[in-house]
Amino acid sequence: MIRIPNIPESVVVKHGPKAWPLGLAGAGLLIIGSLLSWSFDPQVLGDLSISFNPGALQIMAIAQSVLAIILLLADKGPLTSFGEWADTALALRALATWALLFMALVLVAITVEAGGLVNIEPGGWISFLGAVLVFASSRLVLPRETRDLGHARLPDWSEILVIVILMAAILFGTAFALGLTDAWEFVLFLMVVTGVLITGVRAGLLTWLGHVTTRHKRVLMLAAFAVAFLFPFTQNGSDANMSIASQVLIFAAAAMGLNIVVGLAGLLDLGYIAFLGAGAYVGATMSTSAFATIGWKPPFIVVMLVGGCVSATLGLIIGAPTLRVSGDYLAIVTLGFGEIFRLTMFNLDGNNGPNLTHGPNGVPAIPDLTFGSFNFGDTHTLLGIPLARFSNYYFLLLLLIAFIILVFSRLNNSRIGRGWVAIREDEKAAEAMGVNVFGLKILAFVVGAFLAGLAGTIKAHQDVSVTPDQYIFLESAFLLAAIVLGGMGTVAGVLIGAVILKLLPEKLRFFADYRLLLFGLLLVLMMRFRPEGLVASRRRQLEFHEEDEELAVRVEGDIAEVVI
Amino acid sequence: MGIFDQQNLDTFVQQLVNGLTLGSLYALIAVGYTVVYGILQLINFAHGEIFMIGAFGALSTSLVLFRGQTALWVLPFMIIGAIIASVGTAVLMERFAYRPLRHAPRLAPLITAIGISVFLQELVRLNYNHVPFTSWNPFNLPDAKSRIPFPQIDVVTGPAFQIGGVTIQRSAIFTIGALLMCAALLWYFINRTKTGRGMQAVSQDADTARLMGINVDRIIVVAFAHGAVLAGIAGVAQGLQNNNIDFRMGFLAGLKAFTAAVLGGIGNIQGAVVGGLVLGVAEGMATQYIPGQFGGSPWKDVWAFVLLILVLVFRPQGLLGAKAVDRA
Amino acid sequence: MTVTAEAVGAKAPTGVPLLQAEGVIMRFGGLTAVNNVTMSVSEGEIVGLIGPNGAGKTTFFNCLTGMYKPTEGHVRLSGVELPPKPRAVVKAGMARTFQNIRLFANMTALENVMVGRYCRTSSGAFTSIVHGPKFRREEAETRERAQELLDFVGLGTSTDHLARNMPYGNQRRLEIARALATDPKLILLDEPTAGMNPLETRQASDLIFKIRDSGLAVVVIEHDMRFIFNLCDRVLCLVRGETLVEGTPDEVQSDPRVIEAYIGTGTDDDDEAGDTP
Amino acid sequence: MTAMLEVKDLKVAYGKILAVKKISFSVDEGQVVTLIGTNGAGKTTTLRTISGLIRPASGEILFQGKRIDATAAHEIVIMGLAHCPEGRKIFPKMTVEENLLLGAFTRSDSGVRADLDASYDLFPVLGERRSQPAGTFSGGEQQMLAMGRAMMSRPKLLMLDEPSMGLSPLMMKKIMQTVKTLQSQGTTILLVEQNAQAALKLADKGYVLEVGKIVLEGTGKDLLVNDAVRKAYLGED
Repeated sequence: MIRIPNIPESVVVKHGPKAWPLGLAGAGLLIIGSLLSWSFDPQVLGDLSISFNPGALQIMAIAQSVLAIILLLADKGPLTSFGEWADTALALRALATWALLFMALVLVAITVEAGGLVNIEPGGWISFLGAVLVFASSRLVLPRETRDLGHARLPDWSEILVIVILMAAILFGTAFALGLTDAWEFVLFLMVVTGVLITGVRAGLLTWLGHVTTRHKRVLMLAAFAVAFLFPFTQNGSDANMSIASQVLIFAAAAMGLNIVVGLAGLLDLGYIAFLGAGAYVGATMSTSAFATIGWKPPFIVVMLVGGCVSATLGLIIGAPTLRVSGDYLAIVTLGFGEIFRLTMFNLDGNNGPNLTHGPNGVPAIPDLTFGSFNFGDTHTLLGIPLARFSNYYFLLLLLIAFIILVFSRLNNSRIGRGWVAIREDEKAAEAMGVNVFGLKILAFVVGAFLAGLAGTIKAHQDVSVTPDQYIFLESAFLLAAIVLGGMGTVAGVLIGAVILKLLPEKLRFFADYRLLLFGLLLVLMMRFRPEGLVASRRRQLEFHEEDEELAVRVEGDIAEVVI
Repeated sequence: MGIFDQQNLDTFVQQLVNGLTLGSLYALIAVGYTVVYGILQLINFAHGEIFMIGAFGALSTSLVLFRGQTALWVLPFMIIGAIIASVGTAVLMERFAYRPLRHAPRLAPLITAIGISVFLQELVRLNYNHVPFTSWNPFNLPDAKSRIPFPQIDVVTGPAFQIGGVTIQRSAIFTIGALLMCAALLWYFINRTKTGRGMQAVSQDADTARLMGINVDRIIVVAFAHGAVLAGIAGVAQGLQNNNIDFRMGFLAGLKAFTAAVLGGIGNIQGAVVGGLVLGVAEGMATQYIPGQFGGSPWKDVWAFVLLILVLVFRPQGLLGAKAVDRA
Repeated sequence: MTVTAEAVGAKAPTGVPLLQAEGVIMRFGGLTAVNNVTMSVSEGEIVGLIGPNGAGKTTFFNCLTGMYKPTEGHVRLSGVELPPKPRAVVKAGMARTFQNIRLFANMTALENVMVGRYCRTSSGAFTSIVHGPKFRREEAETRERAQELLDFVGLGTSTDHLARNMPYGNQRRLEIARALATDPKLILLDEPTAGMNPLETRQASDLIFKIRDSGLAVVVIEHDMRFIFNLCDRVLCLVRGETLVEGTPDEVQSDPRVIEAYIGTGTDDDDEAGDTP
Repeated sequence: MTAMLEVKDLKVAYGKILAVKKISFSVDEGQVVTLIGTNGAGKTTTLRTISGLIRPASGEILFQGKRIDATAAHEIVIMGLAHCPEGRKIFPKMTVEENLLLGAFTRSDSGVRADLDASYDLFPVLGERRSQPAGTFSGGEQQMLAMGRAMMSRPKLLMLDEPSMGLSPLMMKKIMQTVKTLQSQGTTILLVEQNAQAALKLADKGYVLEVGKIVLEGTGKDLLVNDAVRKAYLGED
């Protein structure tokens, strides 16, 4: 977090009254500057060289200044009633800091990309000056007493409207972000998003949103699915982003299955990718590929079930040692199983054992799925918008994810889920209270494996080929990281984690080489500073902060809420 | 043709020697897992990387200071270089990644360890031959993205000895010798010095050890450092044996060494040595004697993992560990 | 002392044997922690287990509840031999609490008790996922019964409190409620008043009488002599893993062997005399 | 008489919840001072803070006039303050003698051997079983070992946390007698007990803790006859 030393009180008191006009002027300058040209060179950062035709970055700058104006007006002016609830001063400080950073980085980017400071047009400087003024004003705004926004309630319809608007913002934000092809633009966009999020946190809005979404869980789920469903329609038939999106979904599906094992049952599985692999190999070897080694070619739905069951059987085998092994040792056992799976797939090439998998070459040329006359490889047009191959897989995977979420949350909120929490808390005591510890652990492995197996069969067709090197330990670590990053035991967390871990590397090609390095660092830093993940399950948060009594008191109500 | 004819016996002894060599390497690394686990109950999953970095430390010393000379006197300097690199990494890792997690739930350090492991591998892969974010390579070091030849030392890597039908590589003698010496020194340290006794106390109850006036933080650093010294030496041994090293070498070796540590009873130093040797010999024998399609070297890692799982499931206290007595 | 068995209208023990432990021996390596202990508990009876630390009381509890498999001996509940599996023992009708409270700290009071219902419900994964009728019925019943039990132990208003946030005395009560949720015929309490002040201790004995009056048999481990002799119908004194004396509180209290090995000679006021080593 | 240990306005927090809420007390040289109170009153937390295992949120701890609230635990031991922890915490896999020698970890003088013999004199049971692993001992024997071990650092002040916990009444009396013996040999003692009766009887001074606060203080004799104490801690009506 960026900390800027506070300005001495005397200065604030003396110049405080100037903060408001100063801020408005700054925001105005920022907007005016953004409408002018920023750069002489039309080739860099999209095109920022034409006045009154703002490019993506200029739109972001304008959005930030509009937000700043809203906050200023809430502090003093027509929106003060809103200002009574939200901590506008802190929010403005956060926003202004990030906006200034944004503008500074934009100028740096232009300088670097176009080769020299001379490439910045006056518009750029005007916007920068505006950002500086907003920043200065934000330092002079005095915080004031606010009511607790966390407990504010609006009429139901308007709360639902908020959710819908939020989801729409996510939809268009994502589509917008994916449309950015320039890495600088993408990074700057992420900066804006971060800035806005922090502004929301500072204003107390995010906490409030959290409460709103728990009050309207169903609406949230529906809206989220609607957004996910609508996403392909924003892509205008382009399949490039849909390819990434369907990769993200496969990854998310597997991560969600793993989350049952790790997040709910509390068992660390370091070989989980093997379950996805088992499904994929079933899908591949039972496909109509010329290299498929199994003669039986049932309809795909049967293949899916077979894949799920083969995986589940493996889950049963891998879960069996939990009868005697737990904790770190279990993690190592699962790691061992994962490696055995990969090596076995690698070896079953006809020379070292029967030919099942074609060894390191794998099973290539897996044909696209067909349901009746619907071929997943073809482009279909719906509502005038062409939906190509990856869109088709995307919709199928969306169905699968919906199913996985259903399984996950229903199990979590049942007798079985309670049993899992009890095992996580104190295994011996759970056993002594009559909880079937071994059975529940096995169940977690089997259900998790089954779901991954289903996903795997689809993955085989989507990827066209299946090879052992797709199922190395690192992939298991990635899945685990998605859970850790997003938040153990929560659906939203894992989805966010999966998106971050799969999307960022795809969009940020320039750091492709440093991807793994940063990934390793990220894991270490997460464990150090926020081990419960970005969207933490309340209970998991407590488990990671055993000694924080205050937190326990604070979240008590939330946990009770989840129960009922 | 009897079972004990000369050729069979030679093959057997040959595999035994190979197994002991491999086992010594495992044992050297395994001690690091065991010492740290004994004190912190932490599986330092990144220990394999310490071993890898040791090998790179030795390589760098040789290339930078001695321009790849092959005289025997270079070897001690290479070992020192390896130890500096591995101990430095281990101590930094303890200080900045593990120490803040001392009271965190067990999942946190394990995931941290995975993170460190990936981070260190990538650090070496990307930045070995140049200063980060530049292409400046003052010592003209080789690119670490693929295998790098390891400098050969005349006396230690020269022609093999031939005793009857059995071939003994000189590097094997180096490895086994290194293990024997390290094990003896370590045994002396743990059982005969004050710091060693402090280590034992911390491993049983850290808070109470504090109340005895033992500086627990220091003891933990010492434990990490000890493991790293042995891993660094193992890195040199591995380089001399295989003639090359690469940034991935820590993963499998680390996993095998961990198996060895568990096999011997994790937390128990003699156990790590015995476990390493047993695992090495078992692997050698499996390569030779498991018949049919599932034998031979393609499957040897599979059998090692099967052994790991069997040990964890059926004898988690290891070969030398006694079952913990749970008193009321 | 205000609370006595009579005061809360105790029923006399019916004399039907409920729990029979015969010749239980538990050895760890060369160490014999429990040596040939025999104990029987009748319906509606409160039996106390006393003895110095390390006498094997908790180990004996662990043998009864299937946490340890006794080296030798039998444990029968209502005449049926109990297998050495905690889960089976709970199912058969014997529940316990722990010496060092072992609640599910990050669950609410209600959830803790609901976990206790686990062995009396049977909704599987499938019905849980489809929210079948059985699932709905069992969930509602579980919740209702759990709330009843919280009311019973006097925690009716702490339903949504996290176990870790509750005061120590309430945690002990919650542990008892959780054990009761398994519908036991017999409940084993391991030092239920450890760390309590005299007032809380009295409340604890009231609760135990109340449990007995609801038809359960109770076995209690305690160090507090006053508590145990006031509460129990019968007392066993274990020393070094063996039964030293068994009898009514009065008999045990005045037994010279117990005084010598456990209580010590003299009144509370001597500390000048004695055998300073 | 100067205070050997002085605790001023001590606050200790877990997260942001205070376990010890601004307490002050002192222990004079040669005295036995006791802190009594029920579970959760903050007694153990107080001792662990004094010996440096926990850092205080605020307040001062002075030992022989020097501030030790920011000093590392192992350095506090060297200064002459020993802490015999709750639940004994002997090293179970080590022998009696090894345990005792660890007690003298901070010392390098030649008197260790003599002190070892002194421990065996004080607790003959330990002498008889000096080469047995301590984990096989009974609770009372372990308590003796823990006390002997703490004495091996030649402390000026010995803090005992619940020495009577889980012991038979008989063994408890023995332990309390030992406390008196140690005092007569010149060790200052800070005793934390739940067994108020036994503790107050031998204490020169006593403090009563309730949920993190000192609610009463006085000489041991005064507290023994104090009405509130009799009701709440001695179980008398």
